[in-house]
Amino acid sequence: MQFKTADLSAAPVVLSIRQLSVGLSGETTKVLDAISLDVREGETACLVGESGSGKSVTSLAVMGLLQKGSLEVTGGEIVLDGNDLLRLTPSQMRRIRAQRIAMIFQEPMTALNPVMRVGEQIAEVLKTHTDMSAGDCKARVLEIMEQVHLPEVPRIYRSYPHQLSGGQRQRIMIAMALVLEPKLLIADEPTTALDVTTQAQILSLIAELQERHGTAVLFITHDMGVVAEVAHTVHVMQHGRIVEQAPVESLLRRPREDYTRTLLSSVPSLVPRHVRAESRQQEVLEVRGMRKVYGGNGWFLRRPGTLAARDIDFSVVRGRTLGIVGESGSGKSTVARCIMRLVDPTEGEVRVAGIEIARLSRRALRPHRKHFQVVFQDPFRSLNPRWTIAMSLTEGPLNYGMRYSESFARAEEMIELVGLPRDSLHRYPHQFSGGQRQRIAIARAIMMRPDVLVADEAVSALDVSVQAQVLKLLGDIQQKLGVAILFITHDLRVAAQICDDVIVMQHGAIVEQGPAAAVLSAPRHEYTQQLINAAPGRHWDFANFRELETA
Amino acid sequence: MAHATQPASAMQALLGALSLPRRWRIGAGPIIAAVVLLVIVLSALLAPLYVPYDPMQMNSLNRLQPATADHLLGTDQYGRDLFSRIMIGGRVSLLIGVGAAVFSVLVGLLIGLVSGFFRIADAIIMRIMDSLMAIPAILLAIALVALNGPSVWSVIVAITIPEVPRVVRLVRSVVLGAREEPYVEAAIALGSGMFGILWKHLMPNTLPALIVQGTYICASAILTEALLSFLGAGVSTEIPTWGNIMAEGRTYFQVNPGLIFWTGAVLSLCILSINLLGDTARDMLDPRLKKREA
Amino acid sequence: MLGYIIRRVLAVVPVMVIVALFVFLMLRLTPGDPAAILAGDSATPAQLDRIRENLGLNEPLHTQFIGWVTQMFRGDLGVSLISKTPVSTMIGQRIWPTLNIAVLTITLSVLIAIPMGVIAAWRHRSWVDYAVMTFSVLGFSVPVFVIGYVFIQIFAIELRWFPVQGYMAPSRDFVGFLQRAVLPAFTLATIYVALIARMTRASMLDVLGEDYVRTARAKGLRENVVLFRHALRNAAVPIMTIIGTGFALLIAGVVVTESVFNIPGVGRLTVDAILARDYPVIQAMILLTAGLYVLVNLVIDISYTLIDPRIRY
Amino acid sequence: MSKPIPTNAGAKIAKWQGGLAVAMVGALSLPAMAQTDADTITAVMHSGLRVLDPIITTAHITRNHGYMIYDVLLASDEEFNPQPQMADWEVSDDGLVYTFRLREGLTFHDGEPVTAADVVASLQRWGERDSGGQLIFDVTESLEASDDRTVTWTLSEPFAPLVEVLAKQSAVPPFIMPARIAETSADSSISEHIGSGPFRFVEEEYEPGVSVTYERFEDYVPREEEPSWMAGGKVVNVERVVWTTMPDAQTAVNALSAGEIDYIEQVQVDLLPILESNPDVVVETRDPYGYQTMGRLNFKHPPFDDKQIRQAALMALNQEDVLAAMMGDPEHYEVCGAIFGCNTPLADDTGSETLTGGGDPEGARQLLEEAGYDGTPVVLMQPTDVSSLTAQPVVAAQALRNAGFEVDMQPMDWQTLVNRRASMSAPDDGGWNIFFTNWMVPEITSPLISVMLNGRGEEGWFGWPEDERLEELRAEFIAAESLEEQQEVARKLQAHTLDEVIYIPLGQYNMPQARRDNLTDMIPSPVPVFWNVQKQ
Repeated sequence: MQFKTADLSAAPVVLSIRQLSVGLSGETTKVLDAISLDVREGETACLVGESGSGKSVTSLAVMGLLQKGSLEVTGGEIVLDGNDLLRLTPSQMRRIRAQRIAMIFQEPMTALNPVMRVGEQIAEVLKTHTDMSAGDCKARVLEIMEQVHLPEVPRIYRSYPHQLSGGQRQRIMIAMALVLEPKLLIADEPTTALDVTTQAQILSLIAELQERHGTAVLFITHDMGVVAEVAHTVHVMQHGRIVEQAPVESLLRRPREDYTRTLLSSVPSLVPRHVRAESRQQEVLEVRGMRKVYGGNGWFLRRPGTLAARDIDFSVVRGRTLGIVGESGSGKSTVARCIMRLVDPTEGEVRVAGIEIARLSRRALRPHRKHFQVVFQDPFRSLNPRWTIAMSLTEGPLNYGMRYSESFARAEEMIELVGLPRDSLHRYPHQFSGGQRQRIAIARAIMMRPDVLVADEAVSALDVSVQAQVLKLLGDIQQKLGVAILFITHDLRVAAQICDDVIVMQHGAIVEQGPAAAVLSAPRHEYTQQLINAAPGRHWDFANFRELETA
Repeated sequence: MAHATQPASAMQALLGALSLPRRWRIGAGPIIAAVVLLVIVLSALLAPLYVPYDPMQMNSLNRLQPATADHLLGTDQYGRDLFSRIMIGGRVSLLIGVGAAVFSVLVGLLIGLVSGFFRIADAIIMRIMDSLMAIPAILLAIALVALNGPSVWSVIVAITIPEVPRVVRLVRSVVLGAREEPYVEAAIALGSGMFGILWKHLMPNTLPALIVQGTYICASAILTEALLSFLGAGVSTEIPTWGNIMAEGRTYFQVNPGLIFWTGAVLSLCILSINLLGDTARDMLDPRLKKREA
Repeated sequence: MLGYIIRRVLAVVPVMVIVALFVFLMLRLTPGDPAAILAGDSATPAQLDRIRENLGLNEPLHTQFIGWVTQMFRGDLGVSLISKTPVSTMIGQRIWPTLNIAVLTITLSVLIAIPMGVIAAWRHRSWVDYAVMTFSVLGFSVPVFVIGYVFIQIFAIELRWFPVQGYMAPSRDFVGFLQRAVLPAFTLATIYVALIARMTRASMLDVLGEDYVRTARAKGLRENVVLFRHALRNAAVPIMTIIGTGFALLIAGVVVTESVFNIPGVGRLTVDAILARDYPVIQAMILLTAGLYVLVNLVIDISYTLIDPRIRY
Repeated sequence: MSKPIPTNAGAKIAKWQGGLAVAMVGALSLPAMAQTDADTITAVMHSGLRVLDPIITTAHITRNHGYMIYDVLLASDEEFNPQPQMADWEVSDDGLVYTFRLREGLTFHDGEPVTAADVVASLQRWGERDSGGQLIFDVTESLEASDDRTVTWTLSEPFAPLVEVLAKQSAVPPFIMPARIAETSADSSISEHIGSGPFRFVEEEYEPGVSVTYERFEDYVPREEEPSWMAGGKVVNVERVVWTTMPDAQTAVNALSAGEIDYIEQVQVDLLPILESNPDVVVETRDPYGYQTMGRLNFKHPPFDDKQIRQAALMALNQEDVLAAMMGDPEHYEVCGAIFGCNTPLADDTGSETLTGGGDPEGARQLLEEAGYDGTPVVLMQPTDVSSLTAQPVVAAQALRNAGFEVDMQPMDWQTLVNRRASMSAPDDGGWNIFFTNWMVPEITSPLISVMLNGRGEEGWFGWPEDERLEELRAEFIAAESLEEQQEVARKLQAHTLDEVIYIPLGQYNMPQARRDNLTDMIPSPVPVFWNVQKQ
């Protein structure tokens, strides 16, 4: 593993945060509690932490963009080039932005104005802060767009954000941030919303530009892999405090604080789990020649539909986990929804516990629904907010004619099985955290004693530590109930940790299929290799604080 | 509340729908509005018990009097006591408001649920609703009152019919949105039938929006009643309503401005309160807004 | 795009057919007899029947409907039963006052309401916001004619700034038109401003929470640029929608305002026609307003594509 | 009322309004005070003009329109005496041949001269519509143009009041129009509006129900005599007369106060105080006779098919109550039991003692008992959208209930009422028992004019009394040769009408008019006319 090690102690400090505290307006709760950090010229300082740790608030405080009326700075200073930003007037601060500090955000789709051409959005920065003529402006914009390696620059200049890919949009954001060559670039989770291959490109772009301009970068992320790739120094945040600050290598090798250790230990390893013996049990889910085309019928004009999945063949046996891995748009969720019959497959067979369900009418399907259940990605939307947990849990069994007392008893059993107290049953979803809700969703699924459990990105929205717990829970449940799991994920690390077998999908088709160990350690297909190579920090074994042995 | 006694029932769904975050931030405005509305409603309901005059009793010697000790707010062109008429008139005006709100919400809910869930019905229903929406409500209402005669019920019906399409659209959009929610998909996976999902998951979802919409319809119905009366297509003047008191009084606006002013003030105050409460309800019930404030 | 417009225009056809059928049947079921209006108070039943025969009112309903629809397709709106004037002439005479006042009202409303809404959203929870919200609720709560009378009392009778009533064609005397149109337009605008300001505020509040607004601020843009160039355009779709649906509200207001200010417009024409059961006029007017409503909303729908490049059909 | 404009208004406003607003107000406000044109009269009439054919309808506004653009052969003066207008006349001694001779210089607005043929065609069309006209045509042997200027009307039997009928002011006067127009069927409206009257109809500026413009007809030759009602010289002193309608009485009053209009035909009594305080406005009674308000019972259905119960209804009512509720100020109404109107030549008040004397609920109660009234509800139709008819039903319902009637008051708009009153069905099956309406006094001054006094059952007016005696009395009236004889028959008619309760007269009232003080010399006739008027 090659870490960034340049000695920057001689480089001038660009940003110096001293004892910065931020609180909720009108309340005493501290969102940031006296944090201090420095960023030097040419340095990439990573701010790491789980959601709610205060890392984004820090970046917004530096930009002076804390939401008015809800958050306010209560103490400390933010010094940029010797000026305390907190003492500037709003119009002075406005001049600092983009010229001295620039920022890129997590969601390049939402961070760009959807109704303005991207070229104009970049040019707007120049028009606001410089006296350049329109022609010069445009030339400069085209130049910076070249620098961020955008293709067909004149065409993209005239494009709207929705006409560009995620990676291109993030490049536009970077171009916009760097067009005035600011001293400091704040990157707030700039690659989180991107596919792993795109992420790798963007990370290297940022590194390249940083090197060329000597920009100081404050890089905010939750992803230890990314940290390992980009950081010079790392600041670990928890509950609004910085708990540990260290150069990247020493932090990863020798974390001093417990929290850092836990955080690192929770990062799933890319090394596949130990191989479980091939089971001889019957196949409970079998998909043959499945194909799904969306749309394709208009009233007046027959339009071609979108081919979302084709030639899908696989099977899962009792007690084992099959992972479907792929980037966004690969068709993995379509496969899951077809199997759940939330959408109807266009062609092919789906057998669950021996019953062909692909062609059954909705009504005829209902008696068989209990055999296959699903857990969704978003823990905040997967439970009816107006129902108690008991109501959500007993809904299924009641549908199959179980008496209420009996199903309530089972609900008590299941809620304990997923590690929540019994009295949770009388509460409402909003009283639970995301991880807890995901446990409840799992409990609801296993209330039905299904043969197959489909987990559609079931841990993607969770912080790593919670993610690890939920993954463990799924494993335990599989152990106890022998359920087959179809695990849909974009995250190779997660797949490596939970799957016995893996399917890699691209453009709606399966490109590689086999035991997890084989596919992830020795990928045969070019695309699988790309995926694995792009995984940040893939040579580091975070949980054991050392290089991967196999690397 | 929902202990192991009853299976998920519509009642629970209803209660669940109303179980809101505990930290309601209610300013002074809505509380004042609630009090004002309560006073107006109670004084209208109890009016027969305390009004000093029979609101229909004419007295040609006492026409268009300004406010005096005898006649708290003066008299109208037939010498009838304005105070008594406004108080009694509130009963019918409020009845029209509440009636139109209840009917349009019920009818709209029914049609909207069907429309949001069954695609074939949807196409036809929405064309009819589009057509109804295209006809200006006030003209439709005047024609309907002309059709049925100027009774209280026909005014309620005339106000309800143009409101229904809006409720249908609202319900339909909530249903269409909620259909895609993971918890509804989970319910499908759990083997719940269409009607079960419609009734237990989707219908409760529409309630907050409907409660809010209902308050707005109530307010606008009271206002529409006034406009209909103004245009000569309202409830017969034998039954006083805020609308027809003002409609009759408009001729005498300069002789006795109280006829319009006092009635208009009570009416506006009432509608203002209802609208404020509707806004408050929306702010509390609309999760989108809540998220923004968080 | 062109395909979309054609499809949208075609979709208008069933709507208008349903409107036509609905209006026709509703009117024929309404008690009332145009012949009686025509003949006056002392006509005898036999005389009335002869007049009815002459007006074609004794034909079976479906014959009348088919006759009317074929007539409409030929572009002939028929002749008023009462005044014998061609309906197209009557509407032609009276639509301009209404349209002129309506256009003035919409212009005024948009000019007033949008800045109001934007500022309220920008200064969310400040006194400006509360003032705007209070005004917008108030605007919904006071009957249009009360506002009209209050305006007349204050501005026409007490202050004598404007005439009490009347209408002047802008082509004849533009200043005269404005003098007479200002009060009705403001009266009508009250509710419209309330509506638009409210929607602008809500929509802006949504948009101001968006990432690209934060981006715009992070670029160091001035607040007015952020608000009007970045946020408002993104908030425009719901605002446009409400302007379109509010058009129906405007029609209701016009009917009343025309009475209060004695403007010879189509609102009064329609109400009078309903009260006189002048079927051809009512039918034509309801079809016309319905068509206008549909058209306005069609134009607004299509204009979404200009505002928001993401919307493609 | 008319507060002076504060001189520093502009400065005051500037303090609280933006510059734009000030500019706008400044630019707009000053000319707002402009007065109407010096040679145009802008008049607000009691109703919008929608029907232009004065023969097909009895609507007052259309009749008024008729007097503007058409001329009549004969016209009655303020003494109710027929006078020559377009023509003078001679009667043969046997009373069977009437000869009318058109005066010189009569021209239609299209430039054609008025000929005897035009007169004949016009009279024939009128005769098909007007009830008085019908009576004359019943006894007509021939009506022809003897030459260009002479019309000869030959009767089969004498019809003494022929000239009175031709000269009548209401409801359908025989207006003279060109023959080609008068040949239109009497059941269809005419489509050209050309007369020979003192004003010309300006078609391009006509907006049905809103406004109608008349221009002085240059070629009109007025008679030499002084004007008296519709008779005498019609000298026009202004260039244009514009009639407009204002749906809102308040608006009209404000407009007159502000000088935006010149004249209001009828001012609601309650709005008078606003005008009376204005020195530039004159409020006056133009027409000394005014209106009669009345109620009509349905003879076809119980309970009013029973004479005693009809009488009970009459007894229960009290004119004073009705009139006070309608008009308020006693200065503007008059209790009057005469079916032909008070102060008219045929006036008589036999049988109206209870009506004018405060009602007799007790007597009514007794009569009801005697008649064995079984509590059948009386369906009383109440129009909700005609302001002059809203009070009567309310007051009457109260009075009838006091006398022991069951009253089912059914509100409806005037259109529904007009439709429903034509229904001969039972009251609970879409029919009715009572409704109310108003007449101008000249419309009821004679049994030949008053449509209520028709005893021909279903051929007659709504309510359909079948009453041979009534028809006999009408025939007797036609035969009467002198005023005294006519008065004698009228007394009998009065007594019979109130005894049978053919209808219930509820008294007379007046609608004052208002004008700017620079508008003078209006003729005090029931029909508002714009000749003779001066605008200074």
